[in-house]
Amino acid sequence: MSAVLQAVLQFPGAHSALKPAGPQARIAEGLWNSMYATAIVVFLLVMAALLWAAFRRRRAEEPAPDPARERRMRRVVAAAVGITTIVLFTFLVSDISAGRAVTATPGKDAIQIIVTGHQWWWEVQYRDSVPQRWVTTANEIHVPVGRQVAVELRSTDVIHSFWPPNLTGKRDLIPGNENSLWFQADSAGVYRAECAEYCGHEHAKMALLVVAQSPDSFARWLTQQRDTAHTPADSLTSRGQEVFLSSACAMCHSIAGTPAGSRVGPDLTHLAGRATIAAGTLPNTRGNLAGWIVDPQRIKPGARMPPNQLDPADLRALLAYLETLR
Amino acid sequence: MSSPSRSGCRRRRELLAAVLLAAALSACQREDRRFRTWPPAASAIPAVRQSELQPGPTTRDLTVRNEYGDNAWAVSEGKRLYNQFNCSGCHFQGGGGIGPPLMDSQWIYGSQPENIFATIVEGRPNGMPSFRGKLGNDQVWKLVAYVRSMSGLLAKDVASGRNDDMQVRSQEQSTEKARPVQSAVPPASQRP
Amino acid sequence: MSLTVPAVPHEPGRAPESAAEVVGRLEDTWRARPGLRGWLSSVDHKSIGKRYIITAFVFFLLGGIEAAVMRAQLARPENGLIGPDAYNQIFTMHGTTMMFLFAVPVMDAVGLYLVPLMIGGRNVAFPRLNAYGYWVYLFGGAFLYVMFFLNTGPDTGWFSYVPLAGPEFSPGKRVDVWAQTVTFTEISALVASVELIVTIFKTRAPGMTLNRMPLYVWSMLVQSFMVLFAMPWVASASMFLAMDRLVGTHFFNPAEGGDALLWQHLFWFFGHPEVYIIFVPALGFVSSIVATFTRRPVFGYPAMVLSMVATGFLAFGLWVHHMFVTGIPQLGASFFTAASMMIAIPSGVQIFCWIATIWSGRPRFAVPFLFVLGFVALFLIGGFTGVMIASVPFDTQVHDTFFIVAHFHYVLIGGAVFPLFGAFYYWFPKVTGRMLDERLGRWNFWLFFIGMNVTFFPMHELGLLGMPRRVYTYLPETGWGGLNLLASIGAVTIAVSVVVFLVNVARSLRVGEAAGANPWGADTLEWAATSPPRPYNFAFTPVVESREPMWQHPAELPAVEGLRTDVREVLVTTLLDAEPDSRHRHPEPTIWPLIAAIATAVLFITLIFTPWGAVIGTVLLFLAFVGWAWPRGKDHQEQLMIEAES
Amino acid sequence: MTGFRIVANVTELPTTTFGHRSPMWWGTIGFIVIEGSTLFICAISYFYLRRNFLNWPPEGVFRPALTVATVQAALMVLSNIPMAMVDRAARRLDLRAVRVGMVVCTLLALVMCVLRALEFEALNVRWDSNAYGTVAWAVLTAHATLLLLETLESLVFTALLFSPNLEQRDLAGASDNALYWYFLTLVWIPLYAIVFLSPYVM
Repeated sequence: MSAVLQAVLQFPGAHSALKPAGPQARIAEGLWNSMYATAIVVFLLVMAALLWAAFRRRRAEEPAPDPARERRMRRVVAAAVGITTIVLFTFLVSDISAGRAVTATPGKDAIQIIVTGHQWWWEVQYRDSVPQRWVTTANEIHVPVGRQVAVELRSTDVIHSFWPPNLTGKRDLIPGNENSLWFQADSAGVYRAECAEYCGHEHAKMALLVVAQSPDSFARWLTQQRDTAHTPADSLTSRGQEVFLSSACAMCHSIAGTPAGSRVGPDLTHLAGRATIAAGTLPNTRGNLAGWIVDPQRIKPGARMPPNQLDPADLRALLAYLETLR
Repeated sequence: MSSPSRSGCRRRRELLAAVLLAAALSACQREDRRFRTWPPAASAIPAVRQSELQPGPTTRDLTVRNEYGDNAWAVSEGKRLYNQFNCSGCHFQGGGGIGPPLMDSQWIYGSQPENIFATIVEGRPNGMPSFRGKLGNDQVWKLVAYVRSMSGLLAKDVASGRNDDMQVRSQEQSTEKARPVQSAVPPASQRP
Repeated sequence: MSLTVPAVPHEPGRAPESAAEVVGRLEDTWRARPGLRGWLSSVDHKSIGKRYIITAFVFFLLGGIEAAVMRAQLARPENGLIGPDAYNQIFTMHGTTMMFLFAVPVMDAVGLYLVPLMIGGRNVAFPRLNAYGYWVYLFGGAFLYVMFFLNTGPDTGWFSYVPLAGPEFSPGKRVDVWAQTVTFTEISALVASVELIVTIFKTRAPGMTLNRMPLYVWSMLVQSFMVLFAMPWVASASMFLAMDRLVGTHFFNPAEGGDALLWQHLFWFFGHPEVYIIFVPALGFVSSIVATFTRRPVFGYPAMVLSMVATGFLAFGLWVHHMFVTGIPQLGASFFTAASMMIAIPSGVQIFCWIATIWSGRPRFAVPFLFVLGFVALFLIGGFTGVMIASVPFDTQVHDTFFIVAHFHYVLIGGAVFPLFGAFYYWFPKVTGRMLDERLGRWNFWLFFIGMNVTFFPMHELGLLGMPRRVYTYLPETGWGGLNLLASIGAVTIAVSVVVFLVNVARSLRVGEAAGANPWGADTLEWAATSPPRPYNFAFTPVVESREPMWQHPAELPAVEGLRTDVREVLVTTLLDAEPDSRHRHPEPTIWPLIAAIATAVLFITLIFTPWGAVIGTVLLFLAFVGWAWPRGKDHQEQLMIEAES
Repeated sequence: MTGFRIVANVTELPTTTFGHRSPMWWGTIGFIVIEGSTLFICAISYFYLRRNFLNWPPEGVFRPALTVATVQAALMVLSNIPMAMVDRAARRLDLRAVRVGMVVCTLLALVMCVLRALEFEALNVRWDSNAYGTVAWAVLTAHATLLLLETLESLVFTALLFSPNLEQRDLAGASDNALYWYFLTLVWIPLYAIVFLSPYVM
């Protein structure tokens, strides 16, 4: 049924438990398919029995409780309960074995990522034995296809939940309790993860993209992310950097290679390389960026980004500068 | 048409309506989450006088009313900003250290909202930096509201509860109101 | 100076009083007091029960309006009807209203109305406590809604997870309002459960052994025990939360050794049984309706009773399945998976028994029976998804998505609200003396049934397609718009069906066909009373000799005489075999329960604003209970006796 | 309407019953279950939060002082003797003995309330210092609330015993009150062990 509905309604599949692209999601989908099929069969059987019981043709004068018939009914009911128990037990066994497979610990060569939930955005950090090579980004995870990714989940404020349905089930980010999960993308693509635990005003607009790419391009991406931001080359962008550093921007955001180093909001060192802004809410275009900077509360009411009334020229310069942060 | 008893009844009803409305408005003010509107007072930085001398006839300044002082959400936002912008780096959690304490009754540059606003925006000698241009007026007013709550200057149902942090001071909503006193320097006991 | 048992006013060999005489004196003794004050001091389980039902239904309508607003907002992507702040308050109000102010209270309310009638009693065991429970509930609900209209409605969900609901992330008084409302409703639910347990244990008609109790009475007994063991958890949890928020305790502050997961354990240890607390009475409705409309006793009485009891026990072993994504160890999770699947077995037993009953009976397709058939279909779907989400790997996919929203609406609307509507149609003639209209009833049923499926079936799909719960909007690119629009159209259908029901009630109250004492030809004792019943329920306490007393003796019930008629007196029987054991004084109508409830409300509401509220409230409450407990000395017979002896 | 056929007469039945024959006794059991659960939940929370600490009490916090609390615990156990006497006297409808016993027990309850106030001091920690303090206060406060309510109830009931409006069936109330008292005082023993003794062993 779901396949039919999907075909009719043309859903995109970047955020769907029914289009698995990783081992755990595939196991969950397998469970769903088998349970769904069983449920349909059982539902039809029980409803048929009910409707037959209700509407069957009756002889004019049937004796009400007839002992022999009651005994027969007892046998039928007992058999039905027995079958129910067997079906449930089968579910239980298959579920437990599936659970084992899903929670198996990741291998040693898994990529380690730390995801920290904030109201209402995701901080992402790739650690390395050399602290200078740490990479901090936001609202976007890049992973190589076919390799396990171990994610450490933390929260600095309230409970969030990390959930890329195409790849794996969700896991909560609970302050004071460290959690972790792992996943693996089997095919290249962009998968969406929505926050799945109610976390306040903008719970609806707290998404993250998982970009699965070939190992080569992932390696290139990671190297590039380790760079600090380029020094502005022309007068417009250097004016933009000045605006950034002298206005409220620098109070919350950091750009590696500049004095801006605050960790309150997302790291912007490679902002222009990301696909979205405002935690998966808007495509990262110049117009959207301008709207977000000037009046963020129209887009995400309650978000922590304050409105910025910039002089039009300054805004233009700032945008030009931000666009250089590849 | 309107007999005395009926008009009396109506008056009572009006009175009731007025009381209910007042209750509603006060609750609204405490509970509002205004994401986009700014308090009127935030439209311009009030010029707070640094000197007693003034030209022409002696006039008094209009006190600026910070509506965020009646709004629990704005106060808690102020508390968040206080920690995020590292006010606690100098003032700690109100007990003072490098900067003067904020949870006592002693005020060097005045306890009125506009005084605190000026202190944050203009900065003060001996270490208080100026945040002009770094913060939106809106954020400053939230900070002002929170700073006042630290010494019990706001209503208790507006002031914040404890944070999910280490316990270093009793929560703002349990702080007894301390009558503000003008003082040139912090009292000796709290000087570092 | 020891006291002796008083001489009983009994003359051996006296001719039995005529029934008319007894009824005349009972009418005098049990008459309701006139005027507003009389109304406020009523302790009759029927008037309290009716108020309770109507109040709960008003909350159902309010919760429904909130649901409609949410469906309007979600009908299309990036809708600007309401913003996140309003939406969050509304979805919290919807959940809180439906769970705490509608579902549990309405089940208690119907039970408090019906149980004494069904067991042949005159009233509940503690009538004043009953009145107190109602007033506390009314004040709690009214308080929540007044605060909501003052923009102080809670906005952290009906589950109020910390730290979001804690002092740092929920400033102001919104969550305190939630916590106190919960406390109010817990008090009333606990009071009702003690009330029902003791009523069922001690005031059954002579001869109604446990083995002859109607299945509905069994269901209320199981439900009451569940309330007794489940509600203290949420009452304690909400108290902890209030303390964290008001006086700065650290129950849930990880930095000082508190724990956010403690809240979830406490909440769900209540929250899971809560679902069954709502569902088990519905099983009782279904059994009553099935028996009456198939004209035979429900098949497998012992199996039905045992499966209800088993449901009651198992319900306490499932709470962790609400926490599968918090990172609990796999072995523990497997235990809860097993328990969650096992609870489907008793439900299966019941459904099979009902089908057997229907098969071997002679069904009449009146509206109550239609609602039962609808119940079976919807509850099956809810039950299947329930078994699915007991599986950890699958649950991690659909947890906190619209799949869960679909699941529990199938369970709660299909499993509890459909039987409840069936019960409304079934017992309406008993309560009002008039029948509800069948034709409108059919419209009501079919619109509700279709609307329910159109609203909630697409939500399964939405959940699998990744739509999380509790979102005030969604982006157009997600592609969730079509199914959401469909769900919103279904919500309109449900709203229309509820309007049809209201019209039906309003019309039938005025021009409905007059119902006799037993319009459906049913089997249980409440149908022996007049419709509506007199304040004393039965002129004589009936004696029960089988599970279906009204089928056994349709014309003339055996009964006992000898209870005093000059004062309110009720018969107390033994727990297991219901043998007559003692005569028990029934309190007169009194205003004190209302005053005590006002004092309780003052205590809880002022506590939000000042710790002194505890002192003020306790003093008021103390005064109220002194007034309540102080004897009025109405009955000289007993009093003189004790004075003579001392 | 269905008619009635009289098959028995209940006039001879008593109007005053004790123990499980009385509905009020069952009501009291119901409230004992509710309040017992509440105390149990506080105790569970105590052990749940214990897991978050290396030391218990956490470093820098003194252990609770034992003197007052131990006296209190002993008093609670011993108070069951006069209360059991009240219970028995009520069952044999001995009004004078019930009066004397209830006066004694009410005075004992007042003493316990005073001791309880001192016990809070003896915890040596504030409720808002850390989760240890919080949960210790919670256990103590939950029980203190019940103690306070029971004291007030005993006061009212004792006054009632001297009222001219007293009826025979009110004596059954003395028995139910005794049942609640047994619960209230005996449940304190494990709670005392948890709050005051366990910091010395955990």
